[in-house]
Amino acid sequence: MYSEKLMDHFTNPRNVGEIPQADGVGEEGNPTCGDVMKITIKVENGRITDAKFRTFGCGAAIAVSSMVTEMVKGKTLEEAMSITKEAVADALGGLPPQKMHCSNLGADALRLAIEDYKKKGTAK
Amino acid sequence: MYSEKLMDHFTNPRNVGEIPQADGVGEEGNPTCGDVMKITIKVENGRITDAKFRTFGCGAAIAVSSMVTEMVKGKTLEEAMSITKEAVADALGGLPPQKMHCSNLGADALRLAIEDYKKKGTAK
Amino acid sequence: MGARYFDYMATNPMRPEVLEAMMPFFRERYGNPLSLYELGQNAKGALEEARSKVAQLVGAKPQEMIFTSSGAEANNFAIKGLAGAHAKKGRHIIVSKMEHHSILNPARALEKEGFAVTFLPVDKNGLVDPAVLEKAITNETSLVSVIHASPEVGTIEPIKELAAIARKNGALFHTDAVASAGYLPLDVEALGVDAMSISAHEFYGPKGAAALYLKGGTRILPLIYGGIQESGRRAGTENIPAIVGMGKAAELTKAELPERARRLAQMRDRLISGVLEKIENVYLTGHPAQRLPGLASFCVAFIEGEAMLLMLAAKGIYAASGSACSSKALKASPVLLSMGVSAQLAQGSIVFSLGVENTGEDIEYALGEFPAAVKRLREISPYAGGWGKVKETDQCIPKN
Amino acid sequence: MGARYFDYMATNPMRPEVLEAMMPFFRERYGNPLSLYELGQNAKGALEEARSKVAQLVGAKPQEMIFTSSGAEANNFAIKGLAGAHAKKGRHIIVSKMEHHSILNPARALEKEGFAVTFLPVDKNGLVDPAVLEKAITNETSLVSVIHASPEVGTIEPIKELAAIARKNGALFHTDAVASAGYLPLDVEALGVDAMSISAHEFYGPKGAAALYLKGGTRILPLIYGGIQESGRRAGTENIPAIVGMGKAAELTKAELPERARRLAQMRDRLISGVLEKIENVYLTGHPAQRLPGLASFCVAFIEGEAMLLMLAAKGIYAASGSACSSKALKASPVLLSMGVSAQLAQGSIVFSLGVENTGEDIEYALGEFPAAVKRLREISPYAGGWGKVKETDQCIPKN
Ligand SMILES: Cc1ncc(COP(=O)(O)O)c(C=O)c1O
Ligand SMILES: Cc1ncc(COP(=O)(O)O)c(C=O)c1O
Repeated sequence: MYSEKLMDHFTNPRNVGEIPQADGVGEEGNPTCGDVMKITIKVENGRITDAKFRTFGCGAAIAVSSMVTEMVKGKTLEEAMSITKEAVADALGGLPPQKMHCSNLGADALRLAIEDYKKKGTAK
Repeated sequence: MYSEKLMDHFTNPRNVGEIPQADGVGEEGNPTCGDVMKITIKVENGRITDAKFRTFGCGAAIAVSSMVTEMVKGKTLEEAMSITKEAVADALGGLPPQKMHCSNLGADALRLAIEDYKKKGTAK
Repeated sequence: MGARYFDYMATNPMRPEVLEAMMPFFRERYGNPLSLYELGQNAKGALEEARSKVAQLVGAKPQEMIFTSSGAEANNFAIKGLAGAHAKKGRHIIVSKMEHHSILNPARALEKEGFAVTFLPVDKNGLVDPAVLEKAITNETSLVSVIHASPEVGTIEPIKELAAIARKNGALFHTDAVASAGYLPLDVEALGVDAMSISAHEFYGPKGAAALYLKGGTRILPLIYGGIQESGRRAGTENIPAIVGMGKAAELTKAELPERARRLAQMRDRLISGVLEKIENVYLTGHPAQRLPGLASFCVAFIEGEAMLLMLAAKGIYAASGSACSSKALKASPVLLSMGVSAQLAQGSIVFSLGVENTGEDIEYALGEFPAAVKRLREISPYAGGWGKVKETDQCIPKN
Repeated sequence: MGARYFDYMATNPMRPEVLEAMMPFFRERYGNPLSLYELGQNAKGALEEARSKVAQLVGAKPQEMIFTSSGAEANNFAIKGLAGAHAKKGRHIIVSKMEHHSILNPARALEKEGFAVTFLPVDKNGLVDPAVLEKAITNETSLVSVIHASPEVGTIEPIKELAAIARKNGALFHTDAVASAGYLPLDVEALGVDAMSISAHEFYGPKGAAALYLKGGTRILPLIYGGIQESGRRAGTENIPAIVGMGKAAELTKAELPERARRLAQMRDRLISGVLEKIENVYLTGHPAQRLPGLASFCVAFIEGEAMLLMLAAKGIYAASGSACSSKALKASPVLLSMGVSAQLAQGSIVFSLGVENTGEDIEYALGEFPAAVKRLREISPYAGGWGKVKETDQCIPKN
């Protein structure tokens, strides 16, 4: 069902945790639906220097979170904003159709974290 | 499906044929239904001394005809009239339920032959 | 078994390669395809591999094949499921009089539920005339189902022409190809059908596996509701060993079909000409040319089918009869009657269906024994000299 | 397979004796039971012998058992066939919220056809209260169907009491015993049911064979119409190898049941107490005592079921989750929700179903690995410290 790449990100998830005093926080999903992703990012000079996640969800959700946090590191905010669910799924070697919503969640949580950073920036 | 006894009467039917100048002739059934039995009998002093058959029909129909003609030989007319379809079926070691109508036909054809004899007798 | 089997239309012995393919799935690879651990995913992989092999046999895409447990289930699924899902178009369906019980009886069940059903007549060779379909079809017709080839008389129907008429009228077209798969090349695209039933045990595959081809995008109501197996269209834990066997049987059939058909047609022709030559008052049933390779079907006058079968079985010849000896009503075969065969002649139906294990020697053996069996039974029959005063009656009303 | 299988409710590996019993029927004794020559009659004999063995497993008469291809088919047959045949009594049926999809979904299909369907609520242990049935049943109720035991939470329903209420009200009573056969003694007379479904692959028999017990004299509409197989109630060439295997599996089960159940209950109890002891915030689901031997089911807070399954699978532990990871909607298990489990907790469902091949050592291995897997996932979860501000919502509306 799952690719080797995905299983690797599930069994050895990268970037698990929460960045203390994160620059941006994004949370998407609902535990009653079975998936919640919380992504925290650190931003320096318009670039994401660190990203961590905590996820409640299935294997695909955890792997997506791991992959998304890997993918964004070192990217500019614009580059990060343009990461699509397809790009995440591809990076994991594909997702079964019924799991595509997980990569959606990952991209959404990331976007929310970036928006949160921007909002805070504006507020400062 | 069929007992050994029945198969014996089917593969080696007794009394096949037609008695010339028979004393009684009975025919029952319809080829469009798949079964026709024609029984001819010879009667002497109120006893059936010979019986023959010709049958169009399934294995059970042929075996029933063979058995009925065997059973009546030497019997008085009353005894012969009282041969039931169950007696014929039993003598063959039983019949499958969907074939019970065959023993019916056998008993009926015999009865018609006896009635034919009696009618002829009355007519004489 | 010293016997010679001439009843391949009843069922086939499985090919050894098929059994071999199935074996690992009984005790080792026994997982449920819905389970996400390796044992389950392994079963899922085998399921999908089999699906694509079966699809190839009929020229379909894998996702267009829905596995069922039997040809009868596939036929019921098609008739009830398509008529049910497309009732908005209209509540009229058309089936031919050549159909198998597993088409006729669900059609009759729909009739009781208020559907109108037309039973298309056939000509003396068992052919459905496209012009007759053209007349019967209406705006309300949602579904037409015509058998691909008859297991009883061998006639191959003009499916392509019939399907085109259905399409033109916006009706779906299903064909029961259970008797054809294994004997005739099948191509759903070339035929232009929307649905097609095939059954593995008719082409040296296992009992318990069959399939309905359903053209992509065609709506159908499930016959068996429940879980998400078969994309939610057929519930029940998949019978993986049987499905894997069906895949293997499909693969073998696809590869061997032309040679199989050539051999069978040769043996069939020898059997037909031998029987017609050696026995008087015997009639070939079905179309003389447009017929299944391997199917030799006759009506023998003045005697009855079951008695012939028993007589032949005693000589180690296993054949079948359309005289419906297995049916309780003991009525003559509806297929033969619909072709205009008289009820009494229809009683003398006998069908030899040949398969890969038959040899020319089997045919010669049958040709030696069959005339003797007929002679024997005619000696017993009151009609040895002819039907005499028997009148044609349309129907037999059993006495008890 | 070094793996330890704890998913016997998904399917079982066949017993070697079962495969052995089946083997001759694939290639040698391949006849069709409707054929009257020896090869066919031999198959017929095997069919009837299997029927009587399967009947004995549930205390029925052989002629009361109708073979089907799966438990799902038997359930659909019962629901649609009995509701359809007894619609004159009324067009109301009752099923419980504990039912398998293959009961719920045909019931919903009947609803679309104009039947009224009551879905009986259950208590927090998953029990159907007879008083609740008493209130729901009316003069119009033709059929009540309640699962014998749940494969998801193990709860055994008070079938005898429920069936008595149905009888008193002139309604038929069906029970889905697919998850029970093989684990619990079944006696249709003692239970007082009119119909019961069982499936061979749940008691070490083959896939492709199952049966509906139908009390003598009870009318039913076929689900699969066609020929005269199964006394005209289920058409399709009989899957003799699978049916023979089911007979053998029934025979073994009948003989071994008490000892099997004793062993399984022991292992189950050890697993349950171990899990509850070693893991915090974990809840046993289903009835604490009145439950299937061999079924240990839990909800683990703060993490999700599929992730647990994958984590365990990586350690060679094969279990299942009621969190419906296989379902496209990704909704929480309806059974758990109907028992009042919150939607987020229901996501953490995990089910270990034990079988004859499990050993005490398997249990200890699972008890070693399971807490570690939970710990791992909780480290990843945002809810490690509790649900926090999550509100109970009745339903999850997926975003896309
Ligand atoms: C309670 C219950 N009913 C019905 C079924 C369906 O049976 P089958 O898998 O034979 O279709 C299952 C399947 O596991 C089940 O657990
Ligand atoms: C033409 C045709 N359709 C359907 C069937 C039923 O198929 P199955 O035996 O797989 O149920 C048969 C059976 O022999 C058949 O010949």
